Amino acid sequence: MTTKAYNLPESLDEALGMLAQYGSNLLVMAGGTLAMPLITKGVSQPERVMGLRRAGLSYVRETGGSVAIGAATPLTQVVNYKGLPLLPQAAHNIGGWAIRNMGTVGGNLFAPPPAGDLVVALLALDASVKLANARRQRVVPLAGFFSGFMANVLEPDELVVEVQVPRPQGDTALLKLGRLHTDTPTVVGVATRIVWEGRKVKEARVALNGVGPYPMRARKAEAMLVGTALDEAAIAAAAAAAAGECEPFSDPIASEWYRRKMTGVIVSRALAQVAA
Amino acid sequence: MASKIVTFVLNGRETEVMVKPLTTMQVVLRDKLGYNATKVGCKEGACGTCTILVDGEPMLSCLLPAEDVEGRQVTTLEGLTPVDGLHPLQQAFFDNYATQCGYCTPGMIMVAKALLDHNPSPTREEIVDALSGNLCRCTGYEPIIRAVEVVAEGQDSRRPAMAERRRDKEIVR
Amino acid sequence: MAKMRGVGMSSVNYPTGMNLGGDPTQALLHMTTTGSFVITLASSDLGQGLKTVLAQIGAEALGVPFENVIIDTGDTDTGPHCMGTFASRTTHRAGNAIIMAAAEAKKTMLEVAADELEASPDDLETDGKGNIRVKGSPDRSINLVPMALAAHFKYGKTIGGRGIYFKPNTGVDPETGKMDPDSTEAHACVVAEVEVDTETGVVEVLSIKSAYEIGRQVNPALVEGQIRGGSVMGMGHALYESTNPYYPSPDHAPGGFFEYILPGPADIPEMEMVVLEYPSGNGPYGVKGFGEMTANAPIPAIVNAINNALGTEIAEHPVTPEKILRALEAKASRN
Amino acid sequence: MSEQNLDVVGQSVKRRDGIGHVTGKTVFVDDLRFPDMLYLKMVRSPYHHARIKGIDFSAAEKVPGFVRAFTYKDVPKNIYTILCLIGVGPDEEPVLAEQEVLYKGEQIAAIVAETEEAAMEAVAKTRVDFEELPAVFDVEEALKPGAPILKPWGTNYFVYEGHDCRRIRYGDIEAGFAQADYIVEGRYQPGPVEHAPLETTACIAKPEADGRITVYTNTQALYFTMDNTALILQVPFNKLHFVGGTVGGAFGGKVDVIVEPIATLAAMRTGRPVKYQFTREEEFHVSSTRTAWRIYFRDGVSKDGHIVARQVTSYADSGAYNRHTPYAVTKHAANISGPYTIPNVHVDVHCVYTNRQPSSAMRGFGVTSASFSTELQMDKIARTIGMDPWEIRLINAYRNGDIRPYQKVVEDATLVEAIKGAAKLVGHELPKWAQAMNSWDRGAATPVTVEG
Repeated sequence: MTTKAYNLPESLDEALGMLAQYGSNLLVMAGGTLAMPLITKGVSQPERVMGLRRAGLSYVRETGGSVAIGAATPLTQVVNYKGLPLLPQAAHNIGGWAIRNMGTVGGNLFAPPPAGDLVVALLALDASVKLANARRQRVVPLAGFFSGFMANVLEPDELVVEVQVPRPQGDTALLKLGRLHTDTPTVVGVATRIVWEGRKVKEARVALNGVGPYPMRARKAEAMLVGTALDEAAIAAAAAAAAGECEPFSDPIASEWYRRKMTGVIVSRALAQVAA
Repeated sequence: MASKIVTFVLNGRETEVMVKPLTTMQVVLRDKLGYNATKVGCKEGACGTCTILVDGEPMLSCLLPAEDVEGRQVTTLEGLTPVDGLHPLQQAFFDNYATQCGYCTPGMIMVAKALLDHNPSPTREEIVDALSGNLCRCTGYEPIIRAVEVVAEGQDSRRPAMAERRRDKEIVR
Repeated sequence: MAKMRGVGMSSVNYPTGMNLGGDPTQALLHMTTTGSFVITLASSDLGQGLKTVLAQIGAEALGVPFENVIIDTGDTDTGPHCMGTFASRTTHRAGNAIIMAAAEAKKTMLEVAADELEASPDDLETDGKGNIRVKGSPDRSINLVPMALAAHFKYGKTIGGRGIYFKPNTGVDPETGKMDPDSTEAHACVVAEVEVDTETGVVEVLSIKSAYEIGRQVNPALVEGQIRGGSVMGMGHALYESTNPYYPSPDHAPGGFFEYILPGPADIPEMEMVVLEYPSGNGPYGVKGFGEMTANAPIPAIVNAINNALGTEIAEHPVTPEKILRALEAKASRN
Repeated sequence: MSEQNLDVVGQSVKRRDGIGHVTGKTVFVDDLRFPDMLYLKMVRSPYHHARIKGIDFSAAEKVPGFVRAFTYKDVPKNIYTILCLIGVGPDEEPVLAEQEVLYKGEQIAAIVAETEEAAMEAVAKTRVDFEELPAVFDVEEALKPGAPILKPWGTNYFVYEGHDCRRIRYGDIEAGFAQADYIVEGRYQPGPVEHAPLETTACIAKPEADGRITVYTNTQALYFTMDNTALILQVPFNKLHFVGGTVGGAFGGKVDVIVEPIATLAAMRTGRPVKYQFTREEEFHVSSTRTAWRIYFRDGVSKDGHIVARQVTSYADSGAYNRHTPYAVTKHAANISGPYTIPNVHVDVHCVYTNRQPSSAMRGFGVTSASFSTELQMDKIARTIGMDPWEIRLINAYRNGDIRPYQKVVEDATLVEAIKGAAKLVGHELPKWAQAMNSWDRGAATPVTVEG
């Protein structure tokens, strides 16, 4: 079955109207980097597709306390936006240049693991996601957005409109272990942010990618870090906790065994980078 | 099914095509318009050989629905080639043996063109980074990187091509 | 975290041509009245530069400018039989066939020129610039085009030639394995230096330095291209590539470039190379086939370098980071 | 050969096809389009090993644009083996599977349709009834009693003139081991690899007015592919006309004869041009790979570093069918001693069938695995006896006039020179005796000038 219609709404309202009309019968596509190969191969055969390139969702807006990034903002724009830590590097970790010109911030929320190189950084920055349908908007924490492998809290008539990132406090680090230097799938990605109170850790974020059904926070590791001086022992304990709580898988890139082991190593290195 | 007319500027010329929904630019360029320089390597955005420029930005034509380029400037390798002779990048690829089978070449040159338009004097690292989404199975990349370096401003274009740079060529009969 | 460095080497041979022979290739050559020499073949250029090097061999054999030689290949209605482009055979096989065809064409060419210049064919030579001249009397010469026109319109002669390279098919003695599996042998010695992160198992190939002995370089730039490309392919095999990453298990077979890991431009090591030429007895101008072997020698050199760095006994490829960690664990449990 | 003055040979002239490549004007098979062209897609096995109980095209036939389906019954000589042209047999691979599939992705039925999309949809709607059978993936498991038997002749190995393997027998292996001071054993396992040229395997078969078929193809071997196609289709060789010669990378991946016979058959039966091109996924999952091997070494080595005996048992993982692997086995057997002179050699190389996609030719064919294992083994020997890896290779390096284990006198050997060249390149200082070595004179005290 070939796709009967491809619509490119010119505004968010128009997009939400279409979504209201067609609901789950409408495939939403931003950059096309995930959906187009599946459509070309016939794996996905959507009757209707809505593209977001013209819906006015490509922006980076600085507000008082946070930065709002439109869902259809190309990753290249994130690479070039220096107002937030972690994100330029995280966006650059995705694909090659052309892919980053096409792939979007919102799209990365729907990328199957071990993709999700941007999301892991957003998690460490406590980002939220603005969802909207034709009637209302809601904002959910990114950490609560995912509900399982390729599953999330989005309702059939809802659209991811933007990602909101609060101006972050603390020190951050992002490390990606891939098999190559660039344009490489992730073995494990770690983003971390440490907020200090004096010399002690007041708040810790340890986010993992590539070692679970979706990018996730290592909450046990985070909890263990609070109150420590982020010394070697604390880092080792948190790294071990993260390795324990991740839910890795095997794929052509790496085995579950290796991913779990590397979760400990890379978390440890990321935290050591912050400590230094 | 609702075919649409899409209008865009292809290599400087106003172009109009009738497409079915989600027809990729790869199909439009090759099968509808006969612009064969844009190659097909994977149809999933993983090899880079189908790279074209849309408003000067590299994009993968296998992932790009034609409807998305409505009103925009599209450049393919055909658009780079002057009537008489070669674009400096083409010349540099030719002179530096940066092609073997030639199948990745169009994508490599298009990315290099965009890079030099954005940044006329890139470092080697910036060149490598720009080319990172493009695979080549024949050359081992060095001649391609070298070809871009030759054209980049601020590089010593008199540095000889790779064959003459051989460190130590010893001929014993 | 420890980063360990190691150096490894390999020294290899590679046989030219199909095992056991029986893989002939023909060439047809004719000169047109435009001054072109058309060499007609049915060989495939895979990107290695066959169309270029065979034109060079043809030009050399005829003693005419490279530009005057046209390679017309890839059509079974016009091109005579070629076994195919594989087994590092085609420059050797087709090159020899072209030399044979060129000799026949050149003989007629010199006869016609001799008549035109009122000289003996034995006293003539080609100058490589498009003329045939009397040895020692450079002013007595004739350009190729008037010579070709004279051959056609005045003497009714065709300038052409046929060539074949044929190594008869010989069998294998099933009891002892006695056989003749090569036409000549090319050689290489490759030295790789690596750095291994012992915590992640990630290997960085710092350099690949190669010495190749390939008989004769027809085109040094294309030779260098093979060595560079083959080295990166070999590195890919050594560290990343497998259609069954958990071999012999068929699970998790990669289905595309997103999953099958190929080195990119950011992953290439520093490279240096030296090319030696000891002409072979039976190759065209001493050529040996070497296209394939450039991907062979780097693989063991890299794996030997890894074992050298770590004191491990890794004996398979690809050497994934996981295999390195498991080898380090095995080593630790031995000690 | 005396030194020649060469004018053109030895010059780095620019590539003949270079301008075409940099302008994108080089014409590859995928760049050809013909009016009325049909697209061929393949119904494939989802199982590694299964019995086919039935095929139902009824839903596929209803797909708009469906033109025709082909099964093995349509192929005149369905069972073939590509190396029959050089006398390798027996025929054992079906063009389209008959009662059984031996690997995941095996071709079962071809569908041609007006568009690629319609062909894909019709393939998806073809129902095949399978009974899954036990599969074997390990070369040594495949040779054990009780393994599922994949071949009609009742074994999982290729038969070499009555033997279960290709053999090399040279010298006296037991006497050799008796002289040894050390025994060095090794197990090596080079893995399966995809060729991964940027251009996938493709052809277009086009019927001509005179009744012949022109096949545009990116094969590495035009006549070889054409002759196999004619034999499979049982048509005179001269009914076919193959055009190619310009290939977007191959590396051995384009010498199997897979797309041409079935596309040509479809063109003959429909009277229209038919294009069959592998997707990238088919290149990875279905097309043949570099052969995986398991290789066992047992070397006897003297204190002074001479390898006095070598016993090797190798297993080539041919996958489900022969393709070129039986021939690679012979090449492997010849080269498993490496470029070294070893007086006593005993080699058994087995060509083993498993339920994996077939393996076949790839750059280095049979020798890559030999070089890999030999060179790792050389380092292992060096470690075992405490010798420098450069020296162990030079001590054993073959020289001109030596005898190979396959009983051929060595000519054109230059291993010593290559090693010395590399040593000089990397600044590794070789001992005096090594510096004095050459490939021509075993007694040389000083390097000699080579008069070729």
